[in-house]
Amino acid sequence: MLESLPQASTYAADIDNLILFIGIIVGVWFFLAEGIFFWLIWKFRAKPGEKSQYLVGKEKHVKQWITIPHALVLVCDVFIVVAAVRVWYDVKQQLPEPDSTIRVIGQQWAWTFQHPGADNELDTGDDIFTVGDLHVETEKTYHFQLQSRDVLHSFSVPVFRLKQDAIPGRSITGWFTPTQTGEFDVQCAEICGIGHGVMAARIHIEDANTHAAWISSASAATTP
Amino acid sequence: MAHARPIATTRSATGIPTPRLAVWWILASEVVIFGGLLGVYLMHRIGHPEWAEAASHTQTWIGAINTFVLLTSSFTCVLAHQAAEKGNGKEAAKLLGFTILGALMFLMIKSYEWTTEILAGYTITSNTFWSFYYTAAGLHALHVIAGAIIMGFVAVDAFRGRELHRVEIIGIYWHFVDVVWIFLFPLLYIAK
Amino acid sequence: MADTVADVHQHETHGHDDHHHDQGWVSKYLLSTDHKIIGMQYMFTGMFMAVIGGYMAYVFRMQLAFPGISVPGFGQVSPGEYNALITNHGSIMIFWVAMPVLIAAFGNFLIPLMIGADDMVFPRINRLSFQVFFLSSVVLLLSLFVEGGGFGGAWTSYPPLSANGDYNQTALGATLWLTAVGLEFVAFLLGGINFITTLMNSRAPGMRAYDIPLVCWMIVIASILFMLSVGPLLAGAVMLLFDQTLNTGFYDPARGGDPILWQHLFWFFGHPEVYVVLLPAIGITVDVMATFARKKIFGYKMVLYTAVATGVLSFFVWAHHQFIAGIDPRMANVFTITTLLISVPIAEMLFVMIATLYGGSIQLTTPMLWALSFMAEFLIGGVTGIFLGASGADIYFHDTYFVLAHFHYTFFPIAIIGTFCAFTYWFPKMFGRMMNDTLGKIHFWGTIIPFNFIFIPLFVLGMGGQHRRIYNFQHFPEIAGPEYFQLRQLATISLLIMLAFQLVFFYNVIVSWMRGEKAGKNPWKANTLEWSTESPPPHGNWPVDELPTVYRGPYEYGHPDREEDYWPQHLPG
Amino acid sequence: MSENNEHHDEHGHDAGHHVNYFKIYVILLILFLISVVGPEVGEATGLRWITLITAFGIAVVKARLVVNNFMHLAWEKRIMKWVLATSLVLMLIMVSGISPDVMNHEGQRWENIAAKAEVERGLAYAAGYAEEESEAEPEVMVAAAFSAESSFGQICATCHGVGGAGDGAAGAALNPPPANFTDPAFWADPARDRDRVITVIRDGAAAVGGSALMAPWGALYTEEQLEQVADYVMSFRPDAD
Repeated sequence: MLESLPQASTYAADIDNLILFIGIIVGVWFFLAEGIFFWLIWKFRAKPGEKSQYLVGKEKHVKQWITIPHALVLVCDVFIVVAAVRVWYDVKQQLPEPDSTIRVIGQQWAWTFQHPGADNELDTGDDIFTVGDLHVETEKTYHFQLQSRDVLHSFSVPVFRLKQDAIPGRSITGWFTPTQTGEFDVQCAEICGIGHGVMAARIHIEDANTHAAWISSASAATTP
Repeated sequence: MAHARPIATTRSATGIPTPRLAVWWILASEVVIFGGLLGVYLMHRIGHPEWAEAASHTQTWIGAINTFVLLTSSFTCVLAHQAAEKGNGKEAAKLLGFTILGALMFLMIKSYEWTTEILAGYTITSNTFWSFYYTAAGLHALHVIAGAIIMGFVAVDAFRGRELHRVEIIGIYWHFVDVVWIFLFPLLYIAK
Repeated sequence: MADTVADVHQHETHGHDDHHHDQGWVSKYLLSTDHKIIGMQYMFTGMFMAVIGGYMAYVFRMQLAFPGISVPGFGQVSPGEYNALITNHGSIMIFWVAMPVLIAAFGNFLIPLMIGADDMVFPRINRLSFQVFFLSSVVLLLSLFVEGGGFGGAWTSYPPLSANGDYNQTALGATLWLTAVGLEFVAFLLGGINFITTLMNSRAPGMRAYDIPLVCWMIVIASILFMLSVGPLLAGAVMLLFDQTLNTGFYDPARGGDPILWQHLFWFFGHPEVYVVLLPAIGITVDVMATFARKKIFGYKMVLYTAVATGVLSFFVWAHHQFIAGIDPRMANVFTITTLLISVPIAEMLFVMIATLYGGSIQLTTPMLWALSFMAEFLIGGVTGIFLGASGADIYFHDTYFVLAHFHYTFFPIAIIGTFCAFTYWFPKMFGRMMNDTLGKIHFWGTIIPFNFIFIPLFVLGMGGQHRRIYNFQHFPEIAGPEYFQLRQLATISLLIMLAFQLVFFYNVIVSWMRGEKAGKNPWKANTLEWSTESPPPHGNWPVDELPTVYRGPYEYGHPDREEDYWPQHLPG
Repeated sequence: MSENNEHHDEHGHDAGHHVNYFKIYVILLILFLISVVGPEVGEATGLRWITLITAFGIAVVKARLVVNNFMHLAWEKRIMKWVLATSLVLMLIMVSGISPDVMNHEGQRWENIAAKAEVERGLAYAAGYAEEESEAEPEVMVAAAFSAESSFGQICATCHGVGGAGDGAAGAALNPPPANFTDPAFWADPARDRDRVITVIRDGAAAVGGSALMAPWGALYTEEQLEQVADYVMSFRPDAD
């Protein structure tokens, strides 16, 4: 069902490919193991008059049947670790130069988004606050500062493949670059009380013109 | 109650008598309880230099007296074990009595200390240093109380010359309570 | 050594007889210090709790598939009730079902019998352990009915939500829940010390370390893991309790505390806890597989060492539950490596299981079907765990239904399949009668097939971005479409079918208990010591002067020097 | 009892070690004195390492003495030493895994604002700025110029709706539902005056017998700001002009 979700950020495809990569590796192991397993059950089913074999599993050439797959598992693990850490580094550790910075504030049970407004700087008079609607421009790199007012929340944007918990008292910085216009879900993915199920928001990814138009209309609305 | 001891209890495949084996395992689980709490405290303490100010309001000399009391009670406790090994139950009971007296003294001093601190306005909610202070010392005091009560039963048995091996078991536990205090003392009182 | 034991026997003969007659029902079944009775008490309490946990699953699955309907037997589910249901479902299934049944019930029942002892080393501490556990169950059930309802902050109980009644609106429920969990930990610490010392000290003469059946080893390794990991959480739970009741600020960021701290303490315990319940289940299945494949385990020491390695490694992996919880991202790399490393010993255990079948003479009895299905189903849980342990993929999967399906594919084989496997295998020993095999197989297929149809749809939903602990998805347009609803309904209907088939099990238990075929000492022709005594074993397990002596390992099946294909441990020669 | 006999046999291993308990006790007392005096010296001379060594180094030595001689771990079977050592090592692992997040107040791409503020406040207080003690203004996280309307929009509107009609996104799940300020029936109760609105915002609705779902927000506002927000709420009143 993953393929039905649009890949709307620069790293969405990386994460999907990582999942596919792991899927192929573990898939091979899985079907191999289950295949051998069921074949053995069928092959060595009890037959009247036939006694089971006495295998201790101590001789080296017998033990190989365990030690070789064992080593192969380790090799596969190395590949998976390398692939996973590369994606992780890209999404969570490095921080590309931003075109703009927004602030995302979770509280019971809504998301408040602080947009930088026309001057593209946070914490100035023309900041635009919205509840439940995040407006970003496509092909621009955003930093977000994630905060929480009360309990833990988790800022989850499935189409970006992005998720990060918000912790009261802390400010956590992350980044994304939208690549596709449209309107998508923002979820809270960490239980935050009885309203957790309604803590939804929408992200509006707009092209440059629409976004500029939104900024001017929103500024006009909030600063009389 | 006449409770038959199962044969299982009398076996000793490791060479360590079962009760002593059990008390070591209990101590291992206590090490992680206190270790967890003190480890967490230590991390906070290093991260919060401002706690030095709060820590300066603890009464070092009271803590020091209590350290002395516990060390001495540990000493009498180990002497009780020595007496029990020689089969002298009455002597062991007497020495255990001294140890219990030490525990009571420790608790009395502790209550005096807490009373003055609470009256001075330093309660468990004053700040997180004080929360840790009362939690860690309180958890330790609970162990002191539990140890003293069990020791009372052991002493009564020992006086009648029964179950003398238990003197060693409660002793090991008691020394552990002492060791925990040896670390609590510098952590809560001395480090400023 | 042998002399000493003989002396002791004579000395103790008298004591046991004294103890045995003139017991009322209460002192025999409620206040007994007999390890078998205590095991039963744990098992029936655990099964009772499992029924409650299953009922909760039924209620919230109904709400998810048919939002807003009045669930038969419950009524309409409010968001607060929904949170309380999922929280307590999780807590009950792990702390009050998996642990008491797998570790406490079978540990109590099996360890003395399998090592040839007459009881646990501390029978009264054992009884105390059950009493504390029982108290904890009562407190937990009480917490569901207090003002404000049961605690609804998820079984992980992350503060600040759990620490403050203003946030969770169930202040009393949260405190009672925490108290219940704390009592439960104390009960298992007491029980664990008993298991460990019993295994270490009270083995039958002649039983060396490598002659101990794996299931005993596994239960003891699990107890050690539990003991060494739970301490910091106990300290943390006291701190959380103070936050809730005394208004301290251990987890309150505005007062110098740190909410992340609880997550670390919780998972420092919580991850080893997974292996605490996994290892006994593996021990059970390995034992059953050896018996019914009539094969020696392919590498006894390998299983044992990998279990120890898993245990050790499990202390290094806890933060993979917190990749995106706000920990320093550099630490995630360390924990990704350790997490994937743990797949090596686990894979090795499964390989050993597969290899054990080679050359066997496999009898597909009901317990064997359960054991084989454990391997087949647990593998799915295992391989999907790789996705979650890989930090990069976890960014997407964290807290989705993928995680949920993954850990149900591990916990269901552990707690449910493992329990049924052990229960059907040792039922003759426990009650002296055989279970009906046909009914057992109907129950088996009626459980396994719907089980897969519950959780495979949930994998798909998780891939689609459906996240956990939401009582109604209507507010999230992307996951509220009809294809999502069909999958949810499929899962729910499968659950209903699975629950219905459990009635077959209970019917089977009652009928077999009353009128089953008499089992005899050793119906499965198995090797381990418990099969050398009567079924059910008398008080003291063996006549006092006939406690067994051990001459060989527990898995000598199909030995070429012997006509029969099994060679019990206690037979000389 | 046979058990005692066996027990004493088992005990043979430390019979050969006649520990002079009194000697150990005296050494412990001497170490104890050092651990009390040392830190005083350290503080007087300003040499921090003296404090650390005498306080914690000595504690380790003392603990070793007690464990080895009083608890007889020195003569115990090796396995128990391993078990206890393991439990200590596990604590080290735990601390090293947790400390990057809990001990530090910032790291890669995160910052613990609350803890830093707490440290700063505490240090300033310790440095003798007594006036800081008088309830240092709790930090409002969004440090923009205050306006009652935008504050209502950010905080209250999640449940009460931007227009005050009780139709905020988060309010839909609540029972009882959030108050609708545009409903004349709501204001029909004469008790609902401006003071009461202020009280409810500051202390939560539970303070006046209402639902606990309306949380106390007093920490976010100064008294003056509270009044402004209350006035803004009152402005939704249908009969307000």
